[in-house]
Amino acid sequence: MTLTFRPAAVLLSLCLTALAVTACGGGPEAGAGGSADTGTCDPADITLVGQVRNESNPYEASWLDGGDTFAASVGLQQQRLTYDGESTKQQEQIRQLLASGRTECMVLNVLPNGDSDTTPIVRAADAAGAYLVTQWNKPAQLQPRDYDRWISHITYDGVESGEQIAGSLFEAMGGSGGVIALQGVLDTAAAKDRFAGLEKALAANPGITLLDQQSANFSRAEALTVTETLLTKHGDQVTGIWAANDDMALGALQALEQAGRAGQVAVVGIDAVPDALTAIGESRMTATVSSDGPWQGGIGLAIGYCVATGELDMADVAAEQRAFYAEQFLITKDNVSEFQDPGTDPADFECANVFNRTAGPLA
Amino acid sequence: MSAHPRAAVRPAPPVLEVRGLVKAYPGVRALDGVDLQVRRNEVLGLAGENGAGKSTLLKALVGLVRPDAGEIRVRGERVRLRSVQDAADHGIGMVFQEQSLVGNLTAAENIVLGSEGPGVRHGFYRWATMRRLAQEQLDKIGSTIDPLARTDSLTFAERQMVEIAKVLRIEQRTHDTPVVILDEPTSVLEPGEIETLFEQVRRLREFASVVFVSHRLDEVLDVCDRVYVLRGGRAVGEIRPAEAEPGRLHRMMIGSTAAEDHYHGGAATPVPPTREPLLTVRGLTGTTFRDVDLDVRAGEIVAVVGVHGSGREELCRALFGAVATSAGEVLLDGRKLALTGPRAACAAGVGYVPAERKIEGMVGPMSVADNMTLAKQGVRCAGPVVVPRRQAAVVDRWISRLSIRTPGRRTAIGRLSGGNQQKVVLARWLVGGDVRLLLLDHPTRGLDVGARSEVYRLMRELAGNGVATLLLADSLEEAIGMADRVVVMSDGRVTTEVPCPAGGKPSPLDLVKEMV
Amino acid sequence: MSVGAAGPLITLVVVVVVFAALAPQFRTPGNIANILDAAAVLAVVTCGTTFVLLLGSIDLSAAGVMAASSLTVALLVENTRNGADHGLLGIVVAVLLGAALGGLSGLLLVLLRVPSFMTTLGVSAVGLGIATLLFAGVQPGVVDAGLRGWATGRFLGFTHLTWIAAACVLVGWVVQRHTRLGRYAMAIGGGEEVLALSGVRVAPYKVAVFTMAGAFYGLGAVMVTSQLGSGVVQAGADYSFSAITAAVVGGTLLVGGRGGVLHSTVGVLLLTVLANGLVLVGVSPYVQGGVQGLIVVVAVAAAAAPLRHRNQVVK
Amino acid sequence: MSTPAAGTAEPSGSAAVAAGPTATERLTSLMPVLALAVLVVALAAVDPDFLRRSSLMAVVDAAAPLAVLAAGATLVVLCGGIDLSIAALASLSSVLLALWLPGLDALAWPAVVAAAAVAGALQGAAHVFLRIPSFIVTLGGMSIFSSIALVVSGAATVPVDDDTSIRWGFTRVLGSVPSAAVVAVAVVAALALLVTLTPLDSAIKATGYSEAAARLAGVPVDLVKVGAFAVSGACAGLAAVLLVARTFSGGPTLADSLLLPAVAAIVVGGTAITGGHGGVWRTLVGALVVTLLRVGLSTVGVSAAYESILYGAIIVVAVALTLDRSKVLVVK
Repeated sequence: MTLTFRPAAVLLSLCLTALAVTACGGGPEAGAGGSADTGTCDPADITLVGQVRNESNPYEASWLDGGDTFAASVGLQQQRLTYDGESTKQQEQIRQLLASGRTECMVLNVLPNGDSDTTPIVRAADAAGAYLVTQWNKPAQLQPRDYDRWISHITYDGVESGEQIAGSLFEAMGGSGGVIALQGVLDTAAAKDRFAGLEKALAANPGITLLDQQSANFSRAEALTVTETLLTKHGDQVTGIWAANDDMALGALQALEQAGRAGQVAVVGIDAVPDALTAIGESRMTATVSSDGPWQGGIGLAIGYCVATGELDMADVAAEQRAFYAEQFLITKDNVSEFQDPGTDPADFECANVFNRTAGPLA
Repeated sequence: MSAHPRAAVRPAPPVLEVRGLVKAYPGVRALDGVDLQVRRNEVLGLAGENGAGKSTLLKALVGLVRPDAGEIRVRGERVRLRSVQDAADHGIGMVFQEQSLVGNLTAAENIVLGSEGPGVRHGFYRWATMRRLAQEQLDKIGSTIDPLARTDSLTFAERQMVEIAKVLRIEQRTHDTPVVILDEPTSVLEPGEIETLFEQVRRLREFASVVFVSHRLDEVLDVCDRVYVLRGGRAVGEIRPAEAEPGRLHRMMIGSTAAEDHYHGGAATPVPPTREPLLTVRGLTGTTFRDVDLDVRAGEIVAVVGVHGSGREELCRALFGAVATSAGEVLLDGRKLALTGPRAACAAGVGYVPAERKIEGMVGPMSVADNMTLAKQGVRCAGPVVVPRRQAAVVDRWISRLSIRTPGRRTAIGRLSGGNQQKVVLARWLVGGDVRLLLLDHPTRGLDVGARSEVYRLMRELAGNGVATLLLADSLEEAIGMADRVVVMSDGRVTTEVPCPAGGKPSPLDLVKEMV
Repeated sequence: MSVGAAGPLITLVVVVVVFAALAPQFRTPGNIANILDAAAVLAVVTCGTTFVLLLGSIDLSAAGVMAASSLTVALLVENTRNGADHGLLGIVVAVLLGAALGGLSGLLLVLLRVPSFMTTLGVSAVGLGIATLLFAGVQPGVVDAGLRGWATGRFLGFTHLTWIAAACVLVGWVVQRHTRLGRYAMAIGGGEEVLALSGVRVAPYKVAVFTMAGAFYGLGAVMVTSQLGSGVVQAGADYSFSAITAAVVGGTLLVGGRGGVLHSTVGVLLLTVLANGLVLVGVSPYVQGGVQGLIVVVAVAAAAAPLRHRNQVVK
Repeated sequence: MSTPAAGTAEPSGSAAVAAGPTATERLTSLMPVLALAVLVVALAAVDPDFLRRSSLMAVVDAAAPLAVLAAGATLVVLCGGIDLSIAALASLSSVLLALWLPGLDALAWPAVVAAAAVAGALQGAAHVFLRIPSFIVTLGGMSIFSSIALVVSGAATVPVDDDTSIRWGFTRVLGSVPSAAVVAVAVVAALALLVTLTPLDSAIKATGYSEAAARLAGVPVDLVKVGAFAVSGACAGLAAVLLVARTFSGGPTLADSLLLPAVAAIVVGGTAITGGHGGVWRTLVGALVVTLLRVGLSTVGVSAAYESILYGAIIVVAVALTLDRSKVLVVK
């Protein structure tokens, strides 16, 4: 008995020793949420971190590239982090990063996996004193103004974009017909807001009926199968497909092509990924809404950098700039050429201009 | 012993010769300079206890073990055998004790497995050729098995035929008399099947040399032309069955003067027939047995005999709750025994030693101690908590009481020899001190003479202490020798009951008549 | 097909009849073609997984292998990212890459003696890494008309993908039934030690089976790429578990040596029909997964029920 | 019977009363710890800051929910089965906890753990009594739990406004030790004591190594298995409590991604996936190794693509090192 137990005993004692040794090493060194809103960091001491789900989707990859562009413009490097769409992994990464000690001059530009992930990220960053900008997802009641280091939350007005593309869709359909809707990951504000926009548009267009709505989890492959099945179910009644992002819209386009109905059904999406812009240029797709990945990747770091170096005084940041909708544009065949070459404008990242694209405070 | 008819065959030059073979394991010299010769078209017997070096020798002959010294010559030529394939190339093949067939393949595939030859072209099977190849082999031994039947749908005896047919494929490689090794081929066969096997062996002799390994002296003497006796890693003697008498052979095997009839080791006190039965079975019906009535009194050993398919194994398992029953009832000491599962049976004081020791009897990687206390956890606990000291005390006591040879109680049981493993499995039911009925399914299967005697002595001792025993014996002799009564089952029913008092034992032939 | 396949087949028939009764759209010829098209990729992937399961091993590498192969084929045929236009050669390379990654799982299994559960999980991660490297931030869209035609073109009313899948199942069945590789895979699952005693070296066959499985995944990835019109890292995201589920539901047991390609294909059809039918019948998307899980458990339980006995070992 | 342990390779000279594990076996059983140490050293070599107390504590903290999740499932694996539902069950538990916290307050988390235990036991019962392989039962359970979680949450995150009653799951004790780590160690210790101090030890091992033999020795195999699944469920529930405490919300897919890391933690710890051999302590080490790979690699600056490749390679090597092959005859 005693012998078989030995490895276990060794492990236990190792664990306990590790806990004890590290526990005796002094108090917490992470200054908990000081009152210093504006930083005084030497630009060279600043660490820039960009975190998105993965590098295997074009939109998020372009986001990190935008961050790199900004970092290079101030002579720094961006640490690129990805978490494979795993909430737990995202939080672990953030906590691990904040435990490295160099937090006072750290700037984080984070895309939270879901609304629920924003709370722990914000609390951890605030406690460690790192500057944080979040984008897209946050619970409604959680406000940056209640925190010292959470500078800003940037998002696009999902209701508006959902409504805008629905408008184009209905126009392309000639004001009447049947629509199927492909929803995003149901557990995200983006998916819900965009769908709310569609519902708003539907209410204003009695000639259009919503035949069906299914979630395809923002995924191209899932959208393909769901669309195929829904096309069978509703047959020729379907004259329009509303997708909550471009990836799903592209999946739906494939399904239409495979069903031999390409060109007969109007398709819209959101995000303005390159493939979608090409499709719009070729009139295969009707409309999308721009969400500017490279700009998002740069602007979060820029805002944080400006505040951390003191170039931007937190006192000058208005309440409505701490949680705002960024400008977005409806892209159709008419204006698609203006968006085909994505890139960043260095002027956008000047400390005086960082809030230039504000379209309005978060509702 | 009458003169053996085949003893007259003129000795042929050796097809296989072993000289001074040595193989040492740490602490054990398994082969200590073995010499032997196998001649053309003869049946050579190998007899010896487990541990005498039989299995190591066989493994060396088929390339599974590399000897440390000595040489193996095939048709006069010295060879090094590195694998089963190597041995087959030299015309040596073995029918393994645990059957080596793949159940989910057809008989034909098993027969040609590893040497498909023209049966496979460019990686593709040519089923017609495969079938023909297999049929040729089966024809040689006069078997009528369908070559395309799935192997696991065949009976054990049929599978053994398939296996012999498979081994004979080595002829294709050597175009000369092959050597076929049969390792304990009879250990799980029923009497009728054994007779068929012997006919096969005699037939094989026409075109092959056979090495026949068995721990049953009567068999070895019955079927072999010559017998080598192995002891302590050496061939200690060569015997011609014509001159042999079992007593002498037995003495050669164990190297001492043991009682000639080892079944009658202890003085069995007859159990008075008036004593109330401890186990009463009435109208018990399961999938393979019907309407079984059976009584076993305390202190009595009752053997159940029957051919394959008689339903006796299932009956034994049913009494332990391991297979379901559909009707009837079982009383233990007048109280109804719930046949809901092994657990209920254990709690009522029933113990079961399964035939498949390695799979069902013991947990190989677990220690001797844990195997021994597996069924009666109470002996090592104080309340719900395990007390290692208690376990050690109990286990050590039984290790010495049953003279279990083990490096220690914490040694994995899988490392012990078969006999010692079986003693641990038996001890499992004894440690609690509450066992009242023992169901022993082939408790001596695969054990050597010495280990058998010890198991027999233990059974008698337990019976003397009032334990009722239901025995499914390995052979009729064992059943008759050990039992106070023999119950004969046929086709799932109890057909007759034969009393076996010491001094008035029936002969095996009497029983065989009842069985078929 | 043996009696063992009857259970899942009956379940499939029952499910089809139920859906046909509940939803008129279900029984249209268009929907049948649709179901077969939707089942195509899973059928090909399951072919590969089936052979690994026959060995008694398990394969969780489809996700990563398919990701790597998908990006590879998208970058080698005519595409929107680079000037490559290797056509069929690109497809062959992608399948070979799949085979290589599959072979790697097998080699790790036999050389390091690490259980396939872990080697395939590791290889899957490696495949995803390779795919991410190849992706490099810009999605490669497939321009190659031939490859695009796989998904869009039709023959006798069924998409080319459906026919490719049917061919794969046929090839899989022939391999399983009539080649040494297939029969030895069966035998390894039935009794690996026996093969060794018969002088057969099992390691090369194991590696070969994993390699073949990888090739099937590679082909599956090419099919997905054709469907999606671009190389996608998530091409194989859920296929590992779906393929195992399909195989087991169809009667290819995890213990090895039982079942086969045809059994597994029945499982694939069962899963696909369920997914299709539940949407057509209008079951809420939240509940669909649960209903599918429940039916799978019930189907397996029903198939196992007649074979139950008391002392049976179920892992 | 003249030769002891005849015909086997057992050294008969060492006939001590209690011949225990050999030196090699001991070394193998310490391998997980060595692997952990090597990994820490390697990461520290890349980024010396990694050795800071706060960094190490963050790893320990991150590993805690994973360790709790995997510890329960280890029992199922030891019995020879597998539990693929733990992650989905943890997600469901997180939703239930978030929903019940306002009403039940301090009773919410015990209620959730109990509910998860019942869910686990149900799967165990289905496995044992319907004779369905555990792989399939828990695969089905995985999708069923996910569905229930989506339905009861309305497919949305359920925020936790007042987390006072579960704050113990995400705080620091003794200065800077994460409470979650203490919980994890306590859970593992409790399970280990429960197993080693009672006959469960040999019952579980016997079931895992040889179910048939265990059953015929009267071991309550069915009960042991159902119990193992119940414990596995309870641990999933407790892991959910830790996750909710640090996420301040429950989500229907919150813990889904922890399934494969949890299985990896069990195997890297040296527990045989075929059952019988291993232990819960090993899983604790395994969880630390897996967490280092999941989080450590990226935070020391390995890029996403290479992180994935390294993860795959290291995990295979780690298993190759920690697996005690003497106890596993055929590797499938």
